[in-house]
Amino acid sequence: MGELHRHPQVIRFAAKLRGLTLVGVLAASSALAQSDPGAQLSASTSFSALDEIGAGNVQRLTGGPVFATGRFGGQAGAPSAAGDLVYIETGFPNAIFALELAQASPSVAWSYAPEPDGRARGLSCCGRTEFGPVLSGAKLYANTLDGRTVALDRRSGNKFWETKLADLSNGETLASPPVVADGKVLVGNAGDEFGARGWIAALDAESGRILWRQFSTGPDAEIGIGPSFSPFDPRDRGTDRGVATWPPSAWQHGGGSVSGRIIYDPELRLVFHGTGRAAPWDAQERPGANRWTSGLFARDPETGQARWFVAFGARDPYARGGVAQDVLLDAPWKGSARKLLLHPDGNGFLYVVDRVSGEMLAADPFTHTDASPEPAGPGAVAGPVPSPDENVVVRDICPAWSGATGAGSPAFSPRTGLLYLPVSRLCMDFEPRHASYLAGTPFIGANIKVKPPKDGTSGALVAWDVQARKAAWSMNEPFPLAGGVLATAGDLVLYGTLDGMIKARDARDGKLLWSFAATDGIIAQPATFNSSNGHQYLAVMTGLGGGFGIAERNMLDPLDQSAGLGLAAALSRLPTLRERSATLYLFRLP
Amino acid sequence: MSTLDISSDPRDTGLDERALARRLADLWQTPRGIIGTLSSVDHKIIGRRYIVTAFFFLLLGGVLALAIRIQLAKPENRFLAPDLYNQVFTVHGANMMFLFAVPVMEAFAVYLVPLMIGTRNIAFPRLNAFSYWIYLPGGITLWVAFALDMGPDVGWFAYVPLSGPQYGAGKRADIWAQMITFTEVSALAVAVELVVTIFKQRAPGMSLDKIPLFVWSMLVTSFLIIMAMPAIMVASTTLILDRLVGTHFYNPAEGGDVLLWQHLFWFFGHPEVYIIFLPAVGMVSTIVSTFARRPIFGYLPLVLALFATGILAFGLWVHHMFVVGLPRVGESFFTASSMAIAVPNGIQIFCWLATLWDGRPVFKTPLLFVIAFIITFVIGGLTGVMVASVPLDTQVHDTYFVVAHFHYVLVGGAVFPLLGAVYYWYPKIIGRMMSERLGRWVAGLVFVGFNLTFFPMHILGLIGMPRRVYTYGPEMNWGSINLFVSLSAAILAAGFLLFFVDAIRSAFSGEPAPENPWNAPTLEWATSSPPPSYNFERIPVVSSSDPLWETPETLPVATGLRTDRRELLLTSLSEANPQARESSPRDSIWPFLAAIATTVMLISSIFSAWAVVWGSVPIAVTLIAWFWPKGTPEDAA
Amino acid sequence: MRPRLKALLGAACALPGASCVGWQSTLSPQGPHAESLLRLIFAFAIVCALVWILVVAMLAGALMRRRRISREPLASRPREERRLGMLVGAATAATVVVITGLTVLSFVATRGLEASHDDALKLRMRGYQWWWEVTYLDPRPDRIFLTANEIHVPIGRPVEIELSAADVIHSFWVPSLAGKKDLIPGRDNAITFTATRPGVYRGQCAEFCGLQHAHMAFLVIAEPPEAFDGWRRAQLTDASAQTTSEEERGRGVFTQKACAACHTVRGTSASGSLGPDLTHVASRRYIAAGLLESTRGSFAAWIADPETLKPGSNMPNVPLTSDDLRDVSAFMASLK
Amino acid sequence: MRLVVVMPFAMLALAGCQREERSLRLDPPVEAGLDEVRVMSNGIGGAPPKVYVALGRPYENNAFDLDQGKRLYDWFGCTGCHAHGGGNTGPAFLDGWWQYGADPVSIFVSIRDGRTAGMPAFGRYLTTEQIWQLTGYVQTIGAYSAKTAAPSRNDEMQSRPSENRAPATLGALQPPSR
Amino acid sequence: MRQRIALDVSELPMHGLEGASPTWWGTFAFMLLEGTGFALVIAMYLYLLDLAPQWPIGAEPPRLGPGTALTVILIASLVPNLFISRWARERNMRKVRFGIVIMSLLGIAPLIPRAFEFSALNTSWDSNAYGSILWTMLGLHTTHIVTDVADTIVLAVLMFTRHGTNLRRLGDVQDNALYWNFVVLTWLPLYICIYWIPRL
Repeated sequence: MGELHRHPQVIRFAAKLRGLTLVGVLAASSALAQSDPGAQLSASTSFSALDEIGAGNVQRLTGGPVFATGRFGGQAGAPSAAGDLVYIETGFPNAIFALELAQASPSVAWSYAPEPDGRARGLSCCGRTEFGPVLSGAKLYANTLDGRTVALDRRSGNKFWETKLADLSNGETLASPPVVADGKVLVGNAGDEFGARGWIAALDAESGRILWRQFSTGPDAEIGIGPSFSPFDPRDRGTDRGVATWPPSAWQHGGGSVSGRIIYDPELRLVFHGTGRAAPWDAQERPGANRWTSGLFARDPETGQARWFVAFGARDPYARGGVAQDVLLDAPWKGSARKLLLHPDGNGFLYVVDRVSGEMLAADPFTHTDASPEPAGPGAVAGPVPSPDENVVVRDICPAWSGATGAGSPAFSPRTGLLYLPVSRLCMDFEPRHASYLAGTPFIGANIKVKPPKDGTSGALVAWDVQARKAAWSMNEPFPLAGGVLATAGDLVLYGTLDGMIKARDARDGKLLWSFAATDGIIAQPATFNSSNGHQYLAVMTGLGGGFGIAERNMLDPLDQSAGLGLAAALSRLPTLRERSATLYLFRLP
Repeated sequence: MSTLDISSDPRDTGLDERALARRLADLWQTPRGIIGTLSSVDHKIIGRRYIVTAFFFLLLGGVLALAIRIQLAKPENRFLAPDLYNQVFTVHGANMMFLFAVPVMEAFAVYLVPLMIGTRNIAFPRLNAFSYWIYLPGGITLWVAFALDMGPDVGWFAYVPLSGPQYGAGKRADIWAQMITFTEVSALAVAVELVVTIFKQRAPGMSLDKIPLFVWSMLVTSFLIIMAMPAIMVASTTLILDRLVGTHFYNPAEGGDVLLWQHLFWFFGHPEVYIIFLPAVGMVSTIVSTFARRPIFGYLPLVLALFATGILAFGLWVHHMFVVGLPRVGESFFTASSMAIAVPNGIQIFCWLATLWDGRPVFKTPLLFVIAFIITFVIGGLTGVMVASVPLDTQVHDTYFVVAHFHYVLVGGAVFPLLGAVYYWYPKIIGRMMSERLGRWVAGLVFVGFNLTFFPMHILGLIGMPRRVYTYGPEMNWGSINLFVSLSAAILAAGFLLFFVDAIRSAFSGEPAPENPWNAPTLEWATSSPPPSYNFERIPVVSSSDPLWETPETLPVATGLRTDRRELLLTSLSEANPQARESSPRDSIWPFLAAIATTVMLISSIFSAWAVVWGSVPIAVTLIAWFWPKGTPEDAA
Repeated sequence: MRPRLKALLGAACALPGASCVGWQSTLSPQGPHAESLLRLIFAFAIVCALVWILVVAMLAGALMRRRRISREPLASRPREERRLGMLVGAATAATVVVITGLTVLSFVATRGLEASHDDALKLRMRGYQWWWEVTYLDPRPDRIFLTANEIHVPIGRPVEIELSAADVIHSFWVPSLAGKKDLIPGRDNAITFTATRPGVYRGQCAEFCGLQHAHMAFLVIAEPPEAFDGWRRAQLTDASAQTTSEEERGRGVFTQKACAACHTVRGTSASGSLGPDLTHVASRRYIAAGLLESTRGSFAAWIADPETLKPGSNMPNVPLTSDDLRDVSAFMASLK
Repeated sequence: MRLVVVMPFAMLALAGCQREERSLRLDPPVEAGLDEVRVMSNGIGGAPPKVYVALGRPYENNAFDLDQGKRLYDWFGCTGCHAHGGGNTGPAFLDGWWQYGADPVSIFVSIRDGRTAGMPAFGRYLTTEQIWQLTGYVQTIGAYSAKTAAPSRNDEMQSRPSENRAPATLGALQPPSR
Repeated sequence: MRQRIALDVSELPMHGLEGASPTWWGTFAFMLLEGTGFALVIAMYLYLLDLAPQWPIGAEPPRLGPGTALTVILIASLVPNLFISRWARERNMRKVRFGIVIMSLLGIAPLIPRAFEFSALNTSWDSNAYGSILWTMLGLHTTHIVTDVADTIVLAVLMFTRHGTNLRRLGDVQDNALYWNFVVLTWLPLYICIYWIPRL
């Protein structure tokens, strides 16, 4: 049982919360919480059906910080609410809080501190740093950076079970939330930058026993490729391509971590998950197609056997194929209704895939990019992608390694048919270097300087018309959008920025309707839920961290332009922090 | 203009020779004492210092050569550790090229050219003093650094990136680059002086077709220096900037290029070896003409050959880079130009042979060295033609074949004529004869020792021994030839030692030398040995290219120069018609102090880039004081 | 080679005890490139020797001539002058002809070497400070493998080697097979040659590259195509299993100590790529870039104290107990 | 007057010897002695080995050892976490605010035994001499005044002024707002 | 050897101007020397330009302002430079004194825009090879201007002292004017390389 903490934080806003109770219905609020299995399909679309706060009255929102977690560090996880409790999990050291917002001042019903292993902090590099919590039935599931998945009782915080999954000595960590699918908890690892071999594992929701674990590189047996595997691209139908497309024994430290979003489609009974970039980032050290990294798997949740695989971006010469947040969508495509999967990739292309057969339907750039979509849309045979020479700087590569879009989840609004993408427009100078693999130490193999694009701003919110395959509108932002986007039935698009602004835009034309200045950068996705008094609440977690916030969090020195893999210098204009700990902000209509 | 009114007639017309000599001696004499010697501007004193210092560096360099031969005498030898060996062969190379070869040739020119063209001092004599005082600290810096385990260890041409910021740890490559700056500044200064002296201060009547061949060769060499040295100055400066200030000229990652260094260095590198060779050509022409007892055959072809060599020298630097992977067509052009330069050399050899054929050779020591030169240099020239072919060069480049080649053309081609020139001009410079008997032994030992040492190196190169290896395995079968080479090196060393003994002994106990011991035709033999501080009582007038053979007893002279200030005659460029009685600056301590200021600036700029800024203040001060007129009679116009 | 050339070769090597027919010698060619270069060298050498003899003869003649009358230096004798002028002119013309001939000969030889081949065996040699990393390239990535300081080539088939330098300039030179080509940082060079006779040919770095430039050798082992394919298949496999307990303990020491941080032995957890790939080190004839023959004793000596055998080498003195040393050298010797 | 000429060379003499010496081999007993670091209980500071002091603090002022330290910094992937001194997941060295202090013993122990805050232990992968070379080099990264023996830039992408061009941090120095 | 008088040169002038003065020839020799140096630096610039995938490397082309201002000043300074040379030949001491002061000022004037030029280059000398060669070219020419201006100033001071009224000083003024033409001449190709070639 994690020890109970009483937190003396004084909550200025508490006075306003009189008689607040939470109504259980969490109609698909945060992208991460899949409390209501029925809304599974629309969970990945980050669309909330609540429409009390709408384009008309959003200007009158009031609220502010209600709870400071006291944990310094990046806060990428959004709050999730169920029953009358709101659950928060901070970044490292991954403390979990359950808050009762019912009384006058919100109090901590219970909290749980998993005492993580210090080594993990050194292994938390530059990808996603979200850990949960995820509510399912009576249980709450959460991951910790040092590689454990823990299940707690939603009401009391008592621990049901805890399973150690990632091996820190190999550089493996967990950096994405678990996903509950049909009685199983699916967990993917992180650690591309340390040469850790990517895997996805399934635990039994009741006992935490490991049911199966499938890897991203290696022989077919370890990847779950068997008779039922029928990729759409004929070239992927060979045997042991996870070994044949690598130099001898290079696949053993080949990366391909599963730190993007894992989605379960109950209708097709398929689990979809992306695989991260290949290691090392110097493509000359890993000649070949480096299967199954930088792609998308569809697997059977029972056995983990792969059903199909599609590759995004061949050989990934500039290491942009990292984390991705896919969106499932059932929509008409060229006349016939198809089950789609939208994959906004780090190389700046939005791939549309038929999630039944794994056929690549479209690949269109949603921002300025110099990458080739490879495979360039359906049927095009891709030539060998030239990998840059070692020890020579290649300049002005757009988008940078941090990706055109990355850890932040996009949102799709069925009312407007637009996909709202949080975009980062940074460019980089990239010098591939020889990298020698040493377990538990970085295995990157590149010198990188990141810089804003020559013309204009470093970030944007792009509203992408899925059917017309072009951007409806695009609003520029001074800094990259690191956090997720939330769309609501009230025709609002809500997101937080690195310089601490919470913004709401009109879903139709993108006009800025309301903004609120928080005291710390935001890399989490906003969440919305109905409270017991029937009012809709907007919840946002602040706490700069993750890839873009590393400069602030680790006090990096921008004089070294390669600090923070180049991001310290690129974002040196970020305002310095005033608030030191991750804080929950709540807003409601007066 | 106001002329200084002096009671007695200042001109030298009416004076008899002894009175004139006494008056000129007081005027031109270098004052006694430390300050006097430090501020001397007499080209003969500075020339002598240069020669002695250069030969001292030759001695030091020779000791290093012996150390190399001892280390390579047998396989897996432990006489020199690898780090020390790298320093030894780098300092041997850099010392021989920068501190001995170029300075000694210029030293002979500084001493002899004013005498051979019949003038009283070199142009810009204070710049001449400055050039020596900059050359000396350059040498001291290199050898003191070597003594402090800081000697450069990157080869005499210091290829980047080994000499670059990442792989050239410590200050060793900086010492190399700064030593280059010292020696190049002094070489450029002397080159400018020689050009102006030869253009403007020739004796009346010495038109272009009457200039002695040694003076022609020094003129072409000076132009080579003026056009080639800036390349090494740019190269060494950009290398120091890369190492100390973080520029990226030679960083392939940030747009620089490693071959840029090789192009810059060899654009200077090849003219450099002709800067060393052409003066030797001048010496050989002089010695052959004197000891064949007839004017040189083919004066015009020889002069044109000098110019052809000078021009072609700038067109073939890429033959040092045939194996770096340049496009084939570029390399073919440079094969053709490298082959073409053999033609002027051929013309020179044939003209000398024709002179000897038609003359009546007198077998004195200088001629013995010339004979040794012809036999040895032709081998070097021919191996040069061999390495000029691209495919052939891919087999022999950077092997001991090339080591043999450049020793044949440098030692054979320049040091043999230099030794002959020492024996030839020693009586004029020191006033005493060197011994003929020892001279023959030196010539014999050096010739035999040299060929026994360096000819087997051709074989070593062909059987696969690369350059600059501090040791080799017993399984390579190079042991026996290397032992043979090391033993023969002892003979060569003995020869040089005997030469030094003869030179030093003759300075004290050699028989006094008459004005013209060899009955040579050129003007420097028309004055006493050693010449007085003012060279000639009266400036000679010339009417033939061999004046002393034209009028053996009497010397036509010009009168009218003043005796109350240092005066010499300026003549026109082509016909040498008298134009003005220009004054020659007096002694001054400022060149020495300016050299000290420059030395302090250059050495401390290795340790901090700001030294260049604050270091230039004392230099400016000393230069201003140097040029500020002192109101002496010489300043009147 | 024509008998006359062989005789000349013998003569040229008549120096005491010198054996020219070494394994790293321009004078004992084992491939078409080296043979054509040797022919070129001999052609040039003969022509140059003749020219030299002529010049020395003229010199001797000029010095030994009996003079009839002695006369004043400046007495002009126009007839002799003109005759001498003609002689010098002829000699210069002859020089021009010889030079042009040699230049043409050189161009012809260059073109001969130029022919490129498409069915060439493709390798990449990367020069490090003081050893050679060899990568056998292949369109299929899993047939690409790394070895060090030793190249096996099938006889009769051209070999094209991509040359790239990792730190300073080195130079790839196997005199018995072809001329040298530099490895330049920031530039991609390539060299092509063919071995016609099976044998072991030694090459050495020919561009000064620092402290251990002298010990940066490599071997080219030319063998029949079948032997070559067998060797290549063997190199692709992971490290062979350890048979004795000593080798097993040695494997443990290797993976636990600092060795694994720099060296890769495929099949074990050691996967550092800072030093040479040791997966099949015992199959190589020499270790430490041509310094020691690869016997178990050499392994022990080299591991115990590399800085004494090759001072300045980047291989550190890893402190080992004597048992560890014995076990590791056993393990090394087992990596056939 | 001669004195003026001799003075710079004498000064050169004293500094030159120790700074430029290439000590390529360390006797095993000395190497073992160099491992006996007596560190304080909190892992910060402590007494350097007696041999280190006896040898005249060799790894702080020798150009060859500092250069080897820079090579090892690049070879063993320190740039992955510390970049070129600006930091990434690991702390920055450039700003001079070091959690465990900048004296050699702390750095040596950090490298050899690792730190709980996330620094892996390299004691297994590096020999003692290599760790001392790395220690000497890391000290020069943020130095305020450049050592004469400090290494120069690498032939790679330019990311910050090299160690011989200190002070590396030009901006005003604010303490971290932790 | 016995001497025979064959020529009397006592009527010759004690100092010749232009072609007849060694310093004039010395100036030419130094101009050849430094000209070769500048030519090599420009050759380096073109070599690096030819090698780079895009030029300028990682930077915007330099701002034209300060550089063009400096070029205008330098070219303008050629006119008084011509006059002072003629006045010196005509031995008109008063005009030469006036001219040398003007030339000193016109020597210092370009240093002002030059100070701004370094920041207008939009790159640092240690950012990449492009920045290095640009700063080196500008640095070399700045040294060239500074050394010649110092020379002119010293000469200007000299002209007002007792040593001023001397034919030799007029020769020096002419040599200095000759050298100033060379300083301006070497700037033109540098100006084109630094400011216009990146814009091609």
